[in-house]
Amino acid sequence: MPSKAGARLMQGNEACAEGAMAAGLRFFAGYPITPSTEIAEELALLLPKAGGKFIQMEDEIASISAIIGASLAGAKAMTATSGPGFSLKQEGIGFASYTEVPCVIVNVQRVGPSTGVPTAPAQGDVMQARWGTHGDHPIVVLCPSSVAETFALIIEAFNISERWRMPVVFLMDEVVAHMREKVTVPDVSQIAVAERPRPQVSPEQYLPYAAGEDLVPPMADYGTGYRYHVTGLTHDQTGFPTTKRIEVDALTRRLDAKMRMAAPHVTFVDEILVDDAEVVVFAYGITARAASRAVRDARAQGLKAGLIKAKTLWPFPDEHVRKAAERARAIVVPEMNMGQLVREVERAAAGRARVVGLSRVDAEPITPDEILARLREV
Amino acid sequence: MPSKAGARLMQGNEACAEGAMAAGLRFFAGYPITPSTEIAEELALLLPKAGGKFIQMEDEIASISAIIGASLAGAKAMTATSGPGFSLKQEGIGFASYTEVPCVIVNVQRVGPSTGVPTAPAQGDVMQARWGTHGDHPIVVLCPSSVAETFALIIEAFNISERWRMPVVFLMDEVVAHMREKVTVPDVSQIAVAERPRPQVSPEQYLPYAAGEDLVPPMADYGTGYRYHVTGLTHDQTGFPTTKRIEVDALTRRLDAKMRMAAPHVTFVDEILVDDAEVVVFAYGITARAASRAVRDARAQGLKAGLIKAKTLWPFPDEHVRKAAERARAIVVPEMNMGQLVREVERAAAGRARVVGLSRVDAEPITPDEILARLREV
Amino acid sequence: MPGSIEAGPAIEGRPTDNPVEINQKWCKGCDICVAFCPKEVLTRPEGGKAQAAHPEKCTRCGLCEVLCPDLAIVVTPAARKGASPRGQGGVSDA
Amino acid sequence: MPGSIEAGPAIEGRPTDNPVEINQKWCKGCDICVAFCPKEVLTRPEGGKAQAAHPEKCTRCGLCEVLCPDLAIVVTPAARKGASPRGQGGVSDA
Amino acid sequence: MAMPVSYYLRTSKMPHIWCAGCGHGIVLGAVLRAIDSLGLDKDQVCVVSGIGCASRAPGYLDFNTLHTTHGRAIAFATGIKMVKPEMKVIVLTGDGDAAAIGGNHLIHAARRNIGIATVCFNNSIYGMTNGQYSPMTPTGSYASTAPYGNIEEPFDLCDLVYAAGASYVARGSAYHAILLWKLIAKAIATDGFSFVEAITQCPTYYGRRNKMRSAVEMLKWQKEHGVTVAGAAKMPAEDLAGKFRIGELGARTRPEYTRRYAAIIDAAQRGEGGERDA
Amino acid sequence: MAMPVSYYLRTSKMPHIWCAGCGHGIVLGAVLRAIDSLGLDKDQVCVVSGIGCASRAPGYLDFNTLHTTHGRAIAFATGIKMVKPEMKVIVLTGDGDAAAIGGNHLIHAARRNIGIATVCFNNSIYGMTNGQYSPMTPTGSYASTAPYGNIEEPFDLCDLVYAAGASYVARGSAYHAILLWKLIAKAIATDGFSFVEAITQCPTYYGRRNKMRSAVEMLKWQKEHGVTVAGAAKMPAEDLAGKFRIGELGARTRPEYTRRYAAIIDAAQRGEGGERDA
Amino acid sequence: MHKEIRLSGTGGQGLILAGIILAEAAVHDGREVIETQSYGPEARGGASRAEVIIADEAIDYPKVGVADVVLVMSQEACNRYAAQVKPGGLVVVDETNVKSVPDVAGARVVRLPITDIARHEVGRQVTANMVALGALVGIAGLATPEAAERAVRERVPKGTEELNLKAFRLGMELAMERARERARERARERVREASDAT
Amino acid sequence: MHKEIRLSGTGGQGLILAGIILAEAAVHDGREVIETQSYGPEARGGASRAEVIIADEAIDYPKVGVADVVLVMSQEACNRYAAQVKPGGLVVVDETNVKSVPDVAGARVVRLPITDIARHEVGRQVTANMVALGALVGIAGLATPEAAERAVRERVPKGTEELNLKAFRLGMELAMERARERARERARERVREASDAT
Ligand SMILES: Cc1ncc(C[n+]2csc(CCOP(=O)(O)OP(=O)(O)O)c2C)c(N)n1
Ligand SMILES: Cc1ncc(C[n+]2csc(CCOP(=O)(O)OP(=O)(O)O)c2C)c(N)n1
Ligand code: SF4
Ligand code: SF4
Ligand code: SF4
Ligand code: SF4
Ligand code: SF4
Ligand code: SF4
Ligand SMILES: [Mg+2]
Ligand SMILES: [Mg+2]
Repeated sequence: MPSKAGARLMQGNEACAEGAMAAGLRFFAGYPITPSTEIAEELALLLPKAGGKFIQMEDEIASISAIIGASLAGAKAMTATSGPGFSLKQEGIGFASYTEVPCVIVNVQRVGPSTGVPTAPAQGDVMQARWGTHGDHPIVVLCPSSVAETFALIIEAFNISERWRMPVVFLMDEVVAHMREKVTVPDVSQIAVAERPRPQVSPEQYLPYAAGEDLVPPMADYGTGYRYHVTGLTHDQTGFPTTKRIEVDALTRRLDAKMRMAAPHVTFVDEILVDDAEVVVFAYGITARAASRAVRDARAQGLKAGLIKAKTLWPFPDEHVRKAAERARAIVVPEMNMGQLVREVERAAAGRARVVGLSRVDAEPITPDEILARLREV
Repeated sequence: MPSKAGARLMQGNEACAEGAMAAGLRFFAGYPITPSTEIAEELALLLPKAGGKFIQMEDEIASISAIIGASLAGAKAMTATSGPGFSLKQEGIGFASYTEVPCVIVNVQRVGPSTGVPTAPAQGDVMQARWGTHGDHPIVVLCPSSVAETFALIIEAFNISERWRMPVVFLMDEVVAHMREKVTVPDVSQIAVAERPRPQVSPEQYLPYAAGEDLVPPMADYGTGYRYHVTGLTHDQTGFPTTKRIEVDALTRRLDAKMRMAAPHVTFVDEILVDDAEVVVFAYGITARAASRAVRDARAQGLKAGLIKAKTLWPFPDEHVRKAAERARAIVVPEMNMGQLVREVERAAAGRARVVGLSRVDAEPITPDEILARLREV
Repeated sequence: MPGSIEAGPAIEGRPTDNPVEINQKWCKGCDICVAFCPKEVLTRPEGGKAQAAHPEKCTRCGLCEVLCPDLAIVVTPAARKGASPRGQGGVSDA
Repeated sequence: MPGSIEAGPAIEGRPTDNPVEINQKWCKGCDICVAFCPKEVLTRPEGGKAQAAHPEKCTRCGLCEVLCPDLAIVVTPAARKGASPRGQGGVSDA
Repeated sequence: MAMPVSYYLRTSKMPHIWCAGCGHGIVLGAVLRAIDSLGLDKDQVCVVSGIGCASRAPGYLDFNTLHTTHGRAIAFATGIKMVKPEMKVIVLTGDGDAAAIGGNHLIHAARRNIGIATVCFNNSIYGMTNGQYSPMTPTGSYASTAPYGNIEEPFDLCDLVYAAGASYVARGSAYHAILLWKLIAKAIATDGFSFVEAITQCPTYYGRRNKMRSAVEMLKWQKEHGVTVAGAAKMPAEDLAGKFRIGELGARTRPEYTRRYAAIIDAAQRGEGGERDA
Repeated sequence: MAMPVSYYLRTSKMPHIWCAGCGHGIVLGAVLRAIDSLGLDKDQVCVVSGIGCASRAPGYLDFNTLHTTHGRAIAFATGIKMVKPEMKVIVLTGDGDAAAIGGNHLIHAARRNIGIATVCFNNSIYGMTNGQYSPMTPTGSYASTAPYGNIEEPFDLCDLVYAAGASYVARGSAYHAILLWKLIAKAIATDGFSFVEAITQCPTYYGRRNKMRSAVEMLKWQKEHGVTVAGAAKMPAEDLAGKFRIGELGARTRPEYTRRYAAIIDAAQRGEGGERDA
Repeated sequence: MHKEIRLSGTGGQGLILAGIILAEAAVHDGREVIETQSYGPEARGGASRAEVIIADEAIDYPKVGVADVVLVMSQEACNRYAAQVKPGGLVVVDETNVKSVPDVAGARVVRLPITDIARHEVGRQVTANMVALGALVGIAGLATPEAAERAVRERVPKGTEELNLKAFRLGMELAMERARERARERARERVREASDAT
Repeated sequence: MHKEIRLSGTGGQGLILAGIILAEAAVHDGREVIETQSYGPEARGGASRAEVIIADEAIDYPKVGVADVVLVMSQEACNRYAAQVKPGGLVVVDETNVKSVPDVAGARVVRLPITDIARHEVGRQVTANMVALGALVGIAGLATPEAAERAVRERVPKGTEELNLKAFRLGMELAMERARERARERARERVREASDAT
């Protein structure tokens, strides 16, 4: 039950909730935390209207657990939180990743670590989103930079999660979450919604973790006659625990390969004026908005600047960076943290271009002027 | 009350416990988890003998919380866990980091993600150890590769933690944790033990988060007349919450600068035959043992190989890699994961040398032969 | 010490001419003291802070002090030792 | 349905000549059945699995079945319908 | 209907991993007999567990089964029950899983009175991790992390869960296996949150460290120390010390959570309530 | 001794951030008067909180103060009390902090009976995050996440904590401020885990959404709905519906945890016990 | 069109709602728009701020720096924000609450008795935000009156629509009045200049 | 010296303790040593394995691949590990539990009634690990008897020292006996060879 089509003023968090509904969300479990609460509040209102379920759990761990359970029971499921809660959800995210249960985890970033400044923006959880849980766990992380993009991208988050059976982290920041912008809600018929692959075989023939060519095993809903087992222990194709070397190896490597298979389909990057650029900005989230202005201003001043705006942060878009590094003199990476994705840009650039970070950590967004100044320096 | 001086057979986990006692540990809170439990079991026995306290908490979150409280009350404090518990402790680690409360967190790595193979070794938490909590939080991560090194390095962990007022992650792996080796316990008088800087001023003059030249603020124990405030909110020099831009900025930047200041003192790297090496192995933990044999064997076969053995994983020893990359043709990074620190090696090498990973994820340690083969290939 | 719990504290030896001191910087104007003072000692102008408009009526019962959420009120007990009537208001044991 | 809770299940219609079937693959030799069989029907050789050494003494009380931690025992009830005496052993209501 | 226990087992996974004499198997048998006596459809039963020896149970059961993270089974189960209220959702858990790390989820599920039946395999120890004390280890007992004897007092878990709001709480033991089966059947039939504490034995870790050398000895201990509710009511308090009460310890009727939620959906779909700022 | 409340305040930090009419300030006053009436040495008092409006209290208090992570105050406090058993360790917490995310630490501290006095500022709502329902929100009330009315039932927190093992539990309210102060003083004086639930008002979020327009109105509600234990004992059950009991709801003597630990240290240092495989 | 607007005052004055309505009006007008705000518990009772950018083309950077239009409804807000206005910009001051206005060289300052009007002419002080909104729309032409009225109607709490519309219209009128005054003044000035020139 | 030793059997046979004692004896002998083991709940009742490396120089890689000395105390362990022995290496087989030994070309196989001796000569089957240890020390000279006895005394549960030492010594004697037999056999062989040669 997506909301009415047409242009509307929406808050970022509202767009997240509305977009999720449009993607088919039917279960939300959460625990309030600034600056993400409006997502839960909105869904408490919207879900029952669509016959979906909302529950406020006793904490974030319970919330991530509940959405995994709900997803196994067949519902598209989501939770939303901010830094401290995201830290608490890490164990659960690992479980979802390892058992390949689709679900979406929204993290609206605020100033951290710890309690930090709950109401102020930052981009400090970018590495955590990739590496926060223990063990090898490929994961997709998406990051919108406007309200309209939030609406559209959260739908992609669900589609990826369902299509590829993996948790998707939706990384917002406080500015995008709380600002209001015009969103043109498309007609339902215009919204492409993916469903998880479900088994085409009889229960007797069903091997819950046997994957086909796309490396994604079909997934049965609990209660539909496929009585199978799901465990966070290392498991074989039947879903039961194994400690056999070959099977332990196979599971980790399949998950890794599945991510590489998915990568082209889940990588959303906008390149703006990059082709002939001497200096390139790599930016994401709210910072990409400032970067876009900075690039425009630079061009106006005769400096050939370009912008790589990453909407997919993980898997990291190595190729885009590598190609840009081959032509450009330098890549500037403005971030509202002490330098996180800049490390990845450095790695991907592999010495081909100078890579220069630009950190702002005073609880205010980076301005176009700051980026412009750095562009002129390098 | 360190144990008797002299040669003894010790298990890795036992060495961790005994070393911690030698470093002055007086409080341990934990929650059992394989393969770390022997650390707790040993300390349940040893601590009361030394007048220290052991408590088994209701979960890992309570454990990290309790050790932070204990540290604020003046005791050297530690917890120990493995992957799933380490994920749960992330929020608390961020608190300790932001409030600069010394404590040591041991994580004995096992196969992950999720429950994985609890009794089998892996090195999959290396990135998590650095990035696991939300927000910018510089952190020291140490990693031993033998039982004797465990004993010595856990003492360094405490010394760093106390000296620099920061949580230190002590990253073991199941092999090192469970194997037994000869450890020559030094005489107490030979063990250098650091204490946290304590205030030299009167309570009236005490500014709990005002740092001197070393960027480390002196720390008063609760109950000693310095009635001060500690909060996980962003705080100013007085320790009270602030949202002022300049102060928010100052705190994050001081913590970052403190880490850079500490780096030379906390970076332990052994370079073995690196000077003239054409191919270099970068390894850590149990894998470094196999690498050391592989390098010896390679040399015996006429291949000029060398080893960078990192005992400090974070801050990442960029310089060692950079220098090696300048001379060597290639750097091989064997890891019991899908390629984690190899990314850092790539970044630090910045295209100067080829960087080649070697992943093993079948719950068995990498063998010298596998490394040797890779050395011969590159 | 538990004895003192029963008795309630007695703040002695302070001047008695102004029984109800209201810290104007701390008062947020919530009207609680105004509403619950049994003697209608207190008032508050629209948008302003609480005032002891009728100090002469004050019995120093201390109710306003314990009920002020901003810890803005100090009631000076009568000079007579041990005469603090706190704990006898409607709230003491209800 | 709650009715059946009260009565205990009656497994009917199976042959009655071998009252106690012990799944040798599942039995781990814990001795519980041996120790608690009220009729000393069962034995276990040192290091081995449980055996129904004296099936003729068996009353089909079902105790060994419910107490076997390895779910290795099936007691075949007497053919008479509803005659399952389960729930009347020492453990039913103690 | 009455099927043999093996009808509910994934027999190809048997024998199970539990030690010889481990009481968990007895409790599991009681769970299966309870399910059988209720005549439930296997497809409509979902069994969820956390981590621990007890929590290995679902792997052997021919239902929809989920082996989650340590302590969180009830939270996972909550998601399942919300989405599929028509399913019977059963949580099998250990004393550590349920009462230590999972204590909060336990009391909140009880408070919400969500229709989940929880059976806690209480062996007074963390079996899976080789014998540390748990919140259910008796004071004075030894454990690998209580080398000087345990100084903590255990919960009365049934009292706690009832105080939290559960519809039904009961205690049985491995020795009192038939009673246990009946209690579990009642729990599963309850329309609301229900909880059965099953006292059971871990000869390997608890027994060995506490001078009970065999499973048989431990079952005898249960036999001697379990007192029915009725019996306990007649006993003087001092005789009850060291004993445990078995039977139904609490039962009441309160609206079940997913039913309440269904009413919200009805209202919302009728367009009632749901002001953004009500 | 009797000092003005301001003696215990960091007056330079005042006025506090709480909204006009917020009951948290009244409860805080009761805490300070309790401390005062016990004549405690400020240096030997440690006040620990979690996150929430209530949990902002320690910042204003001239003791050793610690503002931790959400829900974990009692666990942090446990570490402090273990290391410094001679200190008075007091936890100030909200209903969300203590009963939602922190519920497990609460019941385990009660079970261990560690000498920590906990005061829960129960305003039936998450104030700090702008008014979502909490585990203490009455059924049927509105909250930002309960736009159709709350379908959950709240805990009886005192019963729960007592069932978990606390030495002392009591309930007061902001309106019953003097009683509250006395209850808190008793709690702090208790040698073991003690818990006081202080019913208080959040006019900004709870009041506004639930048709209680002012703090004064909310205090009057407390006045009318609080029933003393003695009074409640005399009332028919139906009259008690919707009311809350105030006063001491449970008190008993059990050995305090750090004292028990001290005995272990004695034994260990005498060389008794402590076999690796006892 | 590209206008950056900052509405500032104290918590409780409803400026965030005013900002949202203004932004929504711009959507109705078919324009691009973005609204941001200062937020959270620290803002309780303290300073409050909403920022709106209305433009014909896509807006990249959402934060307002130096604004085209500034509304100040408290002295504190005035001290902080009045001067952050572009040359040629507009500062609307609620003279009920603001006594002194700092130097805003190059910008036009319009003083209006906003809160007074709400209090006395609308009869509810809480509607001051709508009076202010009406004034802004009237003076600076940030939205068409139709779009603005529609946005007011849709966003204010149910049952308060008419009251708020009344406030909004009073604000509009006030602005018109001032505009007329200003036109007269300008005319007078021009006459004066003309006469000076002679 | 650099010897890699693998002790294998089933859980409950005490092989890990045996491995630890052997390693500790090596420490007493002033050697470098490393002991690793298969571990954990999955091993309950199942296969069990301890590996020890004893060397004069620092040991880098701690895992045993193909061993110098292998002890097999169950048929399963024998099937799995007996053949993983170096040419010229030694396989000690508990013939009480192991009925058939696979081909271990190039290595010496010594069959001993280890569990039998524990059961009947020591009187406690659980001491089979100490019998085995004694045999290993006796046959392969992995540690000096003094160091081994000291290690046994220090590591076994209190109160069981004498029993375990008895078992250990019976194992040593068994080994000596075999050694003597072997020497005799060798002598005989040599005589035979010599006579063949003539
Ligand atoms: C987060 C986390 N912490 C700790 C563990 C380790 N762990 C596994 S099972 C267990 C305790 C099991 O005890 P219980 O629930 O009583 O089950 P039992 O094994 O006794 O049946 C622990 C602590 C884990 N797997 N995950
Ligand atoms: C881990 C974590 N989750 C959520 C939050 C957000 N949060 C802050 S305070 C709070 C609830 C506060 O409610 P309560 O304890 O009742 O205190 P009150 O504000 O009502 O006094 C929440 C959910 C947080 N800071 N950290
Ligand atoms: S109760 Fe306190 S804050 Fe409220 S009006 Fe009176 S003095 Fe002011
Ligand atoms: S002390 Fe009592 S009488 Fe006096 S002002 Fe306060 S409430 Fe009124
Ligand atoms: S109770 Fe079961 S497992 Fe134990 S001996 Fe008897 S049949 Fe075997
Ligand atoms: S059914 Fe009863 S009598 Fe027969 S073997 Fe089993 S326990 Fe013994
Ligand atoms: S360790 Fe204990 S609980 Fe676990 S299977 Fe063995 S006997 Fe059972
Ligand atoms: S939001 Fe509620 S609880 Fe928080 S300060 Fe305001 S009134 Fe108090
Ligand atoms: Mg247990
Ligand atoms: Mg609250």
